[in-house]
Amino acid sequence: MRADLIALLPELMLATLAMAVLLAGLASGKARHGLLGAGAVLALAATGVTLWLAAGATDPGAHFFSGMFVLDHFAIFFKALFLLTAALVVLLSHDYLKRNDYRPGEYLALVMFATVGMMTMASGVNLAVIYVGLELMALSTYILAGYFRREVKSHEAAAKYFVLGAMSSGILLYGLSLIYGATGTLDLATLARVLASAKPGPSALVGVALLACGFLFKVAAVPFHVWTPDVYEGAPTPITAFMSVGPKAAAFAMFLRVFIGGLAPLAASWIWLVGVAAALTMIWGNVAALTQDNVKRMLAYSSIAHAGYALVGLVAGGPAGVNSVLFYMLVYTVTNIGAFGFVILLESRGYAGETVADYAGLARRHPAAAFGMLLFMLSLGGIPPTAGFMGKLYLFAAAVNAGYVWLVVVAVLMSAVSLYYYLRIVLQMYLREGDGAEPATLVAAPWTERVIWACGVAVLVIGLLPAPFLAAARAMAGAVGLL
Amino acid sequence: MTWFLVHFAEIVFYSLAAVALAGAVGVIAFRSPVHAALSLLGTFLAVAGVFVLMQAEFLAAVQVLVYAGGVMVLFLFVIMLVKARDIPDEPQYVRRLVPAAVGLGALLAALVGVGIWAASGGLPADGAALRMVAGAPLGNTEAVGWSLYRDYLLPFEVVSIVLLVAMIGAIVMGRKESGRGGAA
Amino acid sequence: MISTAHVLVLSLALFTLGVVGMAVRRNFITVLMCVELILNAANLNFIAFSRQLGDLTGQVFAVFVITIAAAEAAIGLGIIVALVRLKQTVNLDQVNVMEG
Amino acid sequence: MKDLLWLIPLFPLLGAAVNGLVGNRRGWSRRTTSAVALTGSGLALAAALAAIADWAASVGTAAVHVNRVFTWIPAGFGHTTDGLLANLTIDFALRIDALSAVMLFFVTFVGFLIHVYSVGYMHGEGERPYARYFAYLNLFMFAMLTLVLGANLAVMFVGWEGVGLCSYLLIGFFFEKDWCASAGKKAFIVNRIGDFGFLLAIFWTVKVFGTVDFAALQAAIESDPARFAAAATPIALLLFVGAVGKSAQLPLYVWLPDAMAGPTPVSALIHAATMVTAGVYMVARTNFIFRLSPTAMLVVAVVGGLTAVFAATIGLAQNDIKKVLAYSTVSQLGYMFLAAGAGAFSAGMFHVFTHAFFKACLFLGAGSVIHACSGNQDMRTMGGLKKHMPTTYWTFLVATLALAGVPPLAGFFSKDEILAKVFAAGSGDLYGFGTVYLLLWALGLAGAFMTAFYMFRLVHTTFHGEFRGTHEQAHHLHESPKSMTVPLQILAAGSIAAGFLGMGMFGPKLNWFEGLLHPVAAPVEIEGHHVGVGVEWLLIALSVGVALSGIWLATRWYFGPEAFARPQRFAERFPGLVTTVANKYYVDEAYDATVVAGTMKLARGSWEFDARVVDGAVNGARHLTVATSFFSGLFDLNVVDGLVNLVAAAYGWASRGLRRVQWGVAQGYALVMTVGFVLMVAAALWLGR
Repeated sequence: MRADLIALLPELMLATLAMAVLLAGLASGKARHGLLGAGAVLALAATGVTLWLAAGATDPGAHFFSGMFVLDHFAIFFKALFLLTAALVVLLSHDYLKRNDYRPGEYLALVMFATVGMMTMASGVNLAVIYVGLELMALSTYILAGYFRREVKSHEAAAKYFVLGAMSSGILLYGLSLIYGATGTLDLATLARVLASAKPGPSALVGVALLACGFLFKVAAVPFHVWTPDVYEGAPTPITAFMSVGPKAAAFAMFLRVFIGGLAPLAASWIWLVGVAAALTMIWGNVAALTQDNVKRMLAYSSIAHAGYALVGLVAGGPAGVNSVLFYMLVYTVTNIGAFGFVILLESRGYAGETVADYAGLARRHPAAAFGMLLFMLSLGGIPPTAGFMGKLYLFAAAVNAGYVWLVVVAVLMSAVSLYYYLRIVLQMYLREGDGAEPATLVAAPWTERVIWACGVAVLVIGLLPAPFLAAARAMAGAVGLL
Repeated sequence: MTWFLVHFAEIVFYSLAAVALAGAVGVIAFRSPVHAALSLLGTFLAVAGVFVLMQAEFLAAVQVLVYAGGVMVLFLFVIMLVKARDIPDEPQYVRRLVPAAVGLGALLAALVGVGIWAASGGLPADGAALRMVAGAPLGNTEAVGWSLYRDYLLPFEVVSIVLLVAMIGAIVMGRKESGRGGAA
Repeated sequence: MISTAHVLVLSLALFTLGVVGMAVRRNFITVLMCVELILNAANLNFIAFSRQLGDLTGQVFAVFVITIAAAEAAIGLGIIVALVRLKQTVNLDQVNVMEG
Repeated sequence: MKDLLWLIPLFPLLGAAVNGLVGNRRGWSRRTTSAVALTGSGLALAAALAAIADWAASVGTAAVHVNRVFTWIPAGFGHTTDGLLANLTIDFALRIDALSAVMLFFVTFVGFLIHVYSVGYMHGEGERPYARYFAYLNLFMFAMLTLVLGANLAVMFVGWEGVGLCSYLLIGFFFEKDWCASAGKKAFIVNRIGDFGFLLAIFWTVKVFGTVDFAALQAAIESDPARFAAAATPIALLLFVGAVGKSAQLPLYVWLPDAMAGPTPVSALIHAATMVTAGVYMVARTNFIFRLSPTAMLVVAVVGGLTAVFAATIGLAQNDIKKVLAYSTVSQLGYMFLAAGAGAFSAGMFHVFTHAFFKACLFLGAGSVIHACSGNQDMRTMGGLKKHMPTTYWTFLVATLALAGVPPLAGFFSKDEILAKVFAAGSGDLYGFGTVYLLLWALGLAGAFMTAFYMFRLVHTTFHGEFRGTHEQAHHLHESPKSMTVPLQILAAGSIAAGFLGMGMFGPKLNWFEGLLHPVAAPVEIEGHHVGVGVEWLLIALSVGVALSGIWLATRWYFGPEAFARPQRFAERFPGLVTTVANKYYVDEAYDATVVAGTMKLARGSWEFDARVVDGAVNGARHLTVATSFFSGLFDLNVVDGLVNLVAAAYGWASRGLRRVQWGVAQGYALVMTVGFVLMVAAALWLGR
């Protein structure tokens, strides 16, 4: 029992501290943004330290809580990534919440609870654990998407996200029930054993298909991506940043764990489902983004496309594929949070900051910020020497090596297409001068700016000196199996 | 009479299934949300009955308590709160989706049906395991309880956080927004 | 004797009705009820398989599902209440500011 | 210095950063901005010269010297056993050898001169655009130098993408004009098609060889050519796709003429001397892959030869002074690829080298002319500029003679070398494709005739006769400032002198250039074949004769009191031919008429289909709005022309189509997802049957 609790300590810690933040938020009569924000960041940092200690004190191969929970390198990598994401999002939210005058207590607590859910997902090796973690994450994000209750759009985002999310999790659950019926277990290792020992019947296949539908919904892959543009546009921008990286990375963690781990014996069936979905996702996301004038929606389609790229790594499979997905998630996290951070800066004017035209002439007025955005756009487009290039290189190399040349052809072609819309923003910033009539300016938001700087530096450092990060991804993913 | 006794379980099952299905159809067909909610209640109760037939007495109790007792009251409460009946019926956008939705639904049912056909001939195991605690026969409730608190302790704890989040969510979403500042 | 197949057919019917209902009902409250139908269908499966396999896992999992369904309903109804406050409607198809 | 190669691109990068991040914001004076920019490119030149000298002196010109700056991409999958990826390590490494030294020299040299020239040319711009311009120009130098110095395909690709980006930014520099912005877009999209090939080639190389390092690749191939022969063809062809895009060859040449929308110094630097030759450089750099594949070599030669003639014919009838030069550039690039395809990589590179001088000189001269004519680019309203701007005239004439191939100027040596090598390939029956090579040789000769003709047509219409513009323009005519004429003079001197480095026709010993490149880019040997001395002299006489007759015809038609009468009569006699050529064979229009119209029809058809089936759900107003925006998109498409616009329109059409799924109502989304459920379940059942 003691070992169990040590392995679970990071989640326990974060959940407890989240409740503390919640209570502190309720107790402070006047909203204390700075204090609560600092508290949340400190809580996340403390959880990080705890994670480090817990990782040191547990055996990466051991199973806890009746074999349902592991703290292997894979889980540690993702947990660290989630904590980083949550901390960056809390920092991004600080100025934004204050400016829009919304209470920070519940907001921060929900971000932290969602992170607890994501961490549980990354560690679960039993479908029950993964499912409850998923729901914890999902329910927290539904509320966060609708947190700006005076905004019609935020509300609409919550409503749509909730309805479609509930539908997808219902489908996922039905798939789980069929898999349980066919194999008699929810434990991933047992599942793999049972599926390998006998040819599974059609009910297991239907279950896998429905499970894949639910998972693809969470990573926003075609044709289950329909919620993404509306929800991303409507949600408060820091939450959009959060949703586009945190829950997505968590969904990939469970996708890898369940499909490459537990459902490996059925690979022949699901690999084509996922492969075709990946190709469609890349095509759909990139092409639909081309004519998008609202930057948040454009980034939403872009994040659909990026889910497609990451799915390529999942299809490639093997240690190389898993490594490349992990590394890509890291790259994508810093890049996308930076890009959304920039949107937050510009959004400060109330209505501006969402259309491409608002970016006109920014390079002249705010060269440093524009340079940061240039880096993020180049990184999303996969141009060397940014991190995005490195991430794509590894994903595609893994896929070519695994023999999925057709998928890589689609991916490369589509990332070429994608540059068109990323460079539209660059073009606006660097070549247009703005129409002169009340140009969009950036509002002072010191913490947002610091986050952007940090992400910009990270994008360059990962692009130029990826060695330590790759080593981390490699050490995390490959040391032991996924089960 | 003997026929009745021999097939008692089947008769009960078919009756419950009919009620459940009728309730489900009612949910979709009734225009009034109150009728739909009452119809859903019928489904919930019938499903609880099926749970009993499936030797899941504890689940049946939970189903009645949580669904019929909690969720349904919540539904009715909200329906009353928002006075859904007073809201005018505007031209229905979704009506045009009905043929497509029904067609797709039929297709989905057929495909999933094909899938489960092969796996579904199963007859029950003796069921002793469903009421066994640490090797000793007890009741189903004890068995589920043991399993819940021993083997499934972790998801149980996580679910408790889910409930907390739901509480926060209901308060955050439901509270009145009094101008800027959003005081609780 | 009721075989698993019987229950599966019932659950499949409930599942399909739930999925179809989500696409054809405009009232948000009814849509939420359809979600409950889908979850109930999944639970029927779990219980039936649990009996067939003589394995408690299905029943325990169903407990979680019921709990989460209740949580989901609470949040959904909160969203509905806020929706009515903001837009004076419970019709989901009138929540359509964003598109494209 | 040879161990500090990374300093060379670093200087212009710093210049770009200072001007772009600080100067642009603070609104520095033009003087400060130019000082920073010139320091950046000047230091790059100095460092390049020092590095070349050090390399030649300390390790010898036959040696390859590599600087590993740092390990860029470490052994990423080191612990895996997944094939060759296990050992894949990519260094950020720079390499100096004969090939990159040549490029290094003229990129920094010509680049510096064009920086100087720009100081005069851009002085009319506001302070901020001025700083922006020089920041981009310096950034371009950085990217180009990275491309040239890269020791492996990945580093080269960094530069490759960088020059594309800078080219895009600079073409669109005068963004107020719509056509400039759309030209930038066109250049960008066409280049992306090429880059796509390059990137796939890199992946394929990784898969086959497990490395992208040039030295390692060469070693691997030379140790066992037979093993890699099969993979060489696809890799080489994909690389060539990249080269075709970057170097504006058929059928992706369409962007280069439009790219003339940028400032003229940019056309000189990027779209004549350096970036567009990157494709040739890349083929020469990877010649060890190309030479393994006769198919790829033949494709290179045929594409090059056809482009050379095709573009030259279009150049015959253009009236915009920069367009003539642009088509001429496309045509000359074709010659370079023709040489490479005939196995004469060093001859191709030699033409790259000489072409950099005279084509940069021509563009800068044209810029000087445009400057004098207050921005007018139409040759029909020029004339008689000789007496107003003598320096520009004389330097322009020298460069023209060089391009026309008149001995003993630079173009004569390099072009003759190419034609001789192609002839040798033909007569020696290289790869068994002798007939094709002979045909290409004949085409090349015809192209040389046309080159001489259109260049002298240009000189006569612009500089000779009487001025045909308005009085105001005539009043304004003046020689350009020193900062513009001095670079012209230097480049003209280069156009005279550069050829003497490679006098291959007077014996192999005198071909210093080929000797220099031999260790890294040796020509493909044609076994047992040697063109005799007599034949060589005959070839020389033939090409000189062809050039002179082109000049003679142009003079007869466009010079003296009878000027323009003969071409008029010719046009009257063959009206169809002349208008066809003048309209660039209606390539753009043909795309419009056939493909675009077809697409429109299709679009309209699918529109109706959509409207009935899916769109029953969407209300009419929204439908109308989307449709209007769509058709206004199509209208744009008819106004602007060409293949690229077609591609862009197809994407735009698809994009709007896909976005229509996002029609705003949750139930609709639920339905789309249900379609997904059905498809997934059906596919799973089918796959697992």
